[in-house]
Amino acid sequence: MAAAFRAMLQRDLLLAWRRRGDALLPVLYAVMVATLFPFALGPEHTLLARISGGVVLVTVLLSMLLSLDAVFRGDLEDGALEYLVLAPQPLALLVAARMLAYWLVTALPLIAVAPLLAYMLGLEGPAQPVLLLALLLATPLLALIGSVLTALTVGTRRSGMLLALMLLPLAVPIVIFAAGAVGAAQQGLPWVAPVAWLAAALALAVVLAPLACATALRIALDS
Amino acid sequence: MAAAFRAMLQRDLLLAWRRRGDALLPVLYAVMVATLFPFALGPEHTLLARISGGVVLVTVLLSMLLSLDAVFRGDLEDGALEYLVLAPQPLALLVAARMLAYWLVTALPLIAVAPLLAYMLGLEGPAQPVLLLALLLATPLLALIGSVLTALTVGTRRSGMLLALMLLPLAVPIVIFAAGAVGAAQQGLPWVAPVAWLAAALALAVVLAPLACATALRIALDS
Amino acid sequence: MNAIKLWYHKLGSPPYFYVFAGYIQPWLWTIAAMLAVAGLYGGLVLAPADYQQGDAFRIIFVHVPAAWMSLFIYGVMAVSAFIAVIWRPKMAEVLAMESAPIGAAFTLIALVTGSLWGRPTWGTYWTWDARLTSELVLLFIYLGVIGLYHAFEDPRQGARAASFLAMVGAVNLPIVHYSVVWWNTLHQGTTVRYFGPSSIAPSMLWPLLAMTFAAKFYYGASLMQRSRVSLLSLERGKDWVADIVRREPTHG
Amino acid sequence: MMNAFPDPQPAPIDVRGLVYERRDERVFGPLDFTVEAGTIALVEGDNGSGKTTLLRVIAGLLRASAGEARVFGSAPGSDEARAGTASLGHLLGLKGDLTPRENLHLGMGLYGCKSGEDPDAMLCRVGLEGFGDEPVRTLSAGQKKRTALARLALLPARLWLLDEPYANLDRHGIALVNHLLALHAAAGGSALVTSHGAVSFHQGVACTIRLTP
Amino acid sequence: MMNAFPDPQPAPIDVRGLVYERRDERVFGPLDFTVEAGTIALVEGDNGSGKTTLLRVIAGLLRASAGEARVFGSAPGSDEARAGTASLGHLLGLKGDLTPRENLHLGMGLYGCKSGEDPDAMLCRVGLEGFGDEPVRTLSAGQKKRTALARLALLPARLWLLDEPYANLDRHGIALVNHLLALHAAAGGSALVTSHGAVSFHQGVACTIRLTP
Amino acid sequence: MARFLAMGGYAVFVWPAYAVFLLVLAADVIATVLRRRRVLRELRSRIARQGRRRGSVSP
Ligand code: HEM
Ligand SMILES: Nc1ncnc2c1ncn2[C@@H]1O[C@H](COP(=O)(O)OP(=O)(O)OP(=O)(O)O)[C@@H](O)[C@H]1O
Ligand SMILES: Nc1ncnc2c1ncn2[C@@H]1O[C@H](COP(=O)(O)OP(=O)(O)OP(=O)(O)O)[C@@H](O)[C@H]1O
Ligand SMILES: [Mg+2]
Ligand SMILES: [Mg+2]
Repeated sequence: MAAAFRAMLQRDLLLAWRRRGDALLPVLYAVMVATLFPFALGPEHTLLARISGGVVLVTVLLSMLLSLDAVFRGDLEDGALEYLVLAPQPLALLVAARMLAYWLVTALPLIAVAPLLAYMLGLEGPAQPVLLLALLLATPLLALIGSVLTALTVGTRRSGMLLALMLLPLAVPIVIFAAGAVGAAQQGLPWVAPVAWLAAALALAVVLAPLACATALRIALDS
Repeated sequence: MAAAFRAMLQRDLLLAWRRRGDALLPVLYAVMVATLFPFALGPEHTLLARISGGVVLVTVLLSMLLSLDAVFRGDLEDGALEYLVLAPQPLALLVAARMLAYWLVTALPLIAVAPLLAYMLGLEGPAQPVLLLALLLATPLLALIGSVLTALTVGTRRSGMLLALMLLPLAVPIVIFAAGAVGAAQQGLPWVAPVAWLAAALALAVVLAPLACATALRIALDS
Repeated sequence: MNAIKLWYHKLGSPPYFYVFAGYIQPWLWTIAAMLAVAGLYGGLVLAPADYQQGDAFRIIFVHVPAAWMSLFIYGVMAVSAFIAVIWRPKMAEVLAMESAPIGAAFTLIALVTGSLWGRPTWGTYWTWDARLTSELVLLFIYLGVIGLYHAFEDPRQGARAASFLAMVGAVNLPIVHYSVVWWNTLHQGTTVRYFGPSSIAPSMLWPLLAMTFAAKFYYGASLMQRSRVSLLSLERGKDWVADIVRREPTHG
Repeated sequence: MMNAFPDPQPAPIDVRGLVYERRDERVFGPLDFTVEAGTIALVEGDNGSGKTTLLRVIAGLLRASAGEARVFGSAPGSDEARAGTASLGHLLGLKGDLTPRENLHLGMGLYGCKSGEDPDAMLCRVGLEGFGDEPVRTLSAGQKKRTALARLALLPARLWLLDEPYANLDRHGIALVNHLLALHAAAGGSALVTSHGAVSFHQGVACTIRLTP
Repeated sequence: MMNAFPDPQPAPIDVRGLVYERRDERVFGPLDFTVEAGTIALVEGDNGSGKTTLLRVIAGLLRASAGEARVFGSAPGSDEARAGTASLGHLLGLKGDLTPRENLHLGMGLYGCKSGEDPDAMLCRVGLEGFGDEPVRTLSAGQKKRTALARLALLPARLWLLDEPYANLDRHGIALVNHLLALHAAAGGSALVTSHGAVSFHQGVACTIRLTP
Repeated sequence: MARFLAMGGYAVFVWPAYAVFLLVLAADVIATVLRRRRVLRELRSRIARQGRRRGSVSP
């Protein structure tokens, strides 16, 4: 079992490495959305600083969303997904490896660049580490929930739009808690409670999401 | 020639009709992005009203972006694109039909819903028609430029990310002019100049983009 | 127990359900219409104007039943979705999937009537308050379920996938209901209680209850009607459907 | 490079010293052959010998590295060449959301239609009666191939470029392809057909181009 | 529905009254057959007769509408069934960005490896020496198929489900498939193979399942 | 009657609310009726087509 997990993780990281240009694209996308905002709103410093935390969070979320529908698309198109479902290993295990690889490849670079974006938009010092913490909890949560929904749409040949439709309602609470923590920190208020909620949700999702995802994949492929 | 244009347009509209659920999705996506912002920023009315024009523009832009990489993807995957390139009709003509269909199907519903979004975010009365005008000019411009770039990325099997990377720099001026017009109208200043610039750019793009797109497709397929 | 089991199995069979639904449907429509007429008369004509809100309060008779139905229908849908995913009976899939559009309709009504009510009372059509937003999210979840269902070629597969989504989305229900408790909102708290005294005048209460039950019966009637159509297209290869099609030549 | 006195009816395909190299590695060697009107030419070769690549060069999708190919006397991919050519590749180019009938109408809108042909009759001829109104997506592999063959047979093109037309077809389907090819040749059309040799067209093959990897 | 006294070695495939319906339309009728260890069974039928569908039901990707299928005595798709089965469908499941060698290693990581087999030797046996380190994306249709065959032959599965293994292969490739099947049967393995009858496996076919549309 | 229609000055809010209530539910019912007709029409042509397909089985 551990061997299968390792083989799967290795495969995904290798594939990502073969397309390492792609891994940079969400980051560039985030940088550019963050750049567009000052243009759209005018370069007014206090206004920008006020909304900076929220804009960075929404930007990171949208960037992840853009690449989320590719989580299983490649494997579906070349038929690899069916071979995974038919493999003698528990599907949830393989799916967990896929999710981990996805987070490592997509979210980590975004998290690395987020402080820079926040600084560009004028986020003040004490809120910076809270933003980082919020991202570290919110991105895996999004990746996990998003993968489950992506798995549901796998059989449908629809664009990422359906995914966005289903994901955003579930993403709303995540954004609320994460932005709440950052906003509280910006105003010098206590920010532990929302972060604790995020952590609890993450712990739950880590256990349940791979199982749910495996179920969703089986449902989606059975046509 | 007119027959081929009509056949192509009819095909695309028919395909869109078969998937009419999909046509609604960009709209829903825009609605939801607009919903996320108040959460990320806190429901402060004056702040939201101040940024509403910019947020709606960026939202519409992002929604179009999300569906843009599907402009030729379907035709590439089932091989139809090669048959179009090999057809005895001028490729630019067929591509123009494709672009028109894309704008009708994707942008029109977005334009229809934009005033509602702007209202939800608190955009005031006189700026509303200017927003509509700006969108009517900016969305076809984006669709035309975006299609050319999409055509260039067609051979690369990359996700929409590469496209976003190339499109955003070109989108920045569009956003600046459109947001400039809306912002000016919001403050009661004259807003005709930026709109005129957008119109001029659109006129140019309508002539050149199909030709550029046809060339880009030929380049992208020759591997 | 045995009677219930028998009933379950009988109703679980599509041809039987089709006949059963066709039989009770007119009753449901009639009761719903009668209750609605009584409720509308009581609410629009008999009930006196509110001393604070004047006649604007009369929106309550459409807003509150619709808002309750939006939650109630989701609950019904989630339960049948659960059954559909675990045991896969066809009827549970049909009921879950046909509930979704009705629920979405009531959610839309609650949103629109609520914001029409909000303008005179709060001075705005829309604010980003927890109750309002979670209701909007509920609409999106309904739309997601409907969209996912139609995204699949095979309706049964689509029904299972969408049922799964409906189960996951059920976490939003308590958020809508308790939002007025958990966050301090503009929206008012619970005023009508099933148990214990309600803080509402009887002249307002009975039309409200009449409208509420009218909405419930409407849901039942519409669900029966929709399920019948859905069964026809789902079971299109079966003989009983062919019989019905042959027997009903006039219906268009 | 053009003849000073071009013949009045240039051959459908005329290839002189054609070479295709991918990253300076030769995919197929210098080839010389002519396909005359009314004849069928076979391209034979093992897996990976460059059959698909050759067809794409002649269609004008890839550019030859050396030598010259002429299609109806013009360069591959030029307007004149495209006007007389129809191809069928590994990918069929059918829209899965449209029905076979709609797909045929689309093809006729883009390429024109051979006079005296009717899409519905053609669907029957390729063995798809009753499937004209199902989405192509739900057809089996062989049924999709038959739809593509129907489209091909409707177009007014004089030159067919067919890449493995037999793949995924059952015995009736193989006979159908051979029948369509024979009719096409009898009407003065010509075709370039790839095959592995296991199944292929036999009657009246004018020339066979063997590729070696 | 299980036997009170299950036999010590349940047959690789045992099918009783199996029916598959799509939207209440029958795709294939009630089927009864058994595939014993060490034998090869053919599924024959014209285009659209349901061969692919049957294989997917037995693999556990689709759920039968009526009747019962048992794979090694368990339900299709169950852990026991999956542990002994390997399939090859219309889509090959190879990652185009990885090389054939990497694809083989991945398959072995997920499915395990037959003892005494070596990926590099296997690549040579299927005729891909020299292509082990090219990305699969750049291989020709037949070369991809050979890579998939190499992966199949490496896995420890006792039951093979092969959908049109001959498509896209040249004559050597067809001989290769037959050779692999013969070896597999000789080692006590069994297989269910679809074919159109134009090309297929002949020596020692234990049973032929004919599907009619 | 005019006073009733004026709704104490809140007519612009009250009547649209009731109208939305009734119209949305009416749309729900009408959509189902139309769908029923469409399904029946499809079923009828399907039955006819199947008769034809069964009549013309290839050798
Ligand atoms: C867009 C705006 C609004 C939305 C989305 C909305 C939503 C809802 C929902 C979902 C419920 C049901 C809650 C539950 O059963 O747990 C509800 C109940 C109710 N709403 Fe609203 N509402 C809105 C505006 C208003 C306004 C403006 C008023 C009056 C000032 C109002 C008065 C009520 C009342 C009295 C109830 C019944 C509370 C109870 O007893 O449970 N609503 N609303
Ligand atoms: N896009 C590509 N990039 C690099 N090499 C390629 C590419 N496409 C094909 N090749 C190589 O070119 C050679 C010829 O390929 P081609 O597809 O023309 O073969 P084929 O004769 O059609 O084979 P098959 O019978 O298997 O379809 C093969 O060795 C293949 O590996
Ligand atoms: N996803 C689907 N939805 C609806 N119908 C389908 C679907 N897939 C296949 N069918 C239909 O089911 C029947 C059997 O298809 P199947 O793919 O099993 O045939 P096959 O025997 O493999 O044919 P071929 O030899 O052409 O590959 C066909 O009539 C086909 O149209
Ligand atoms: Mg080839
Ligand atoms: Mg098949």
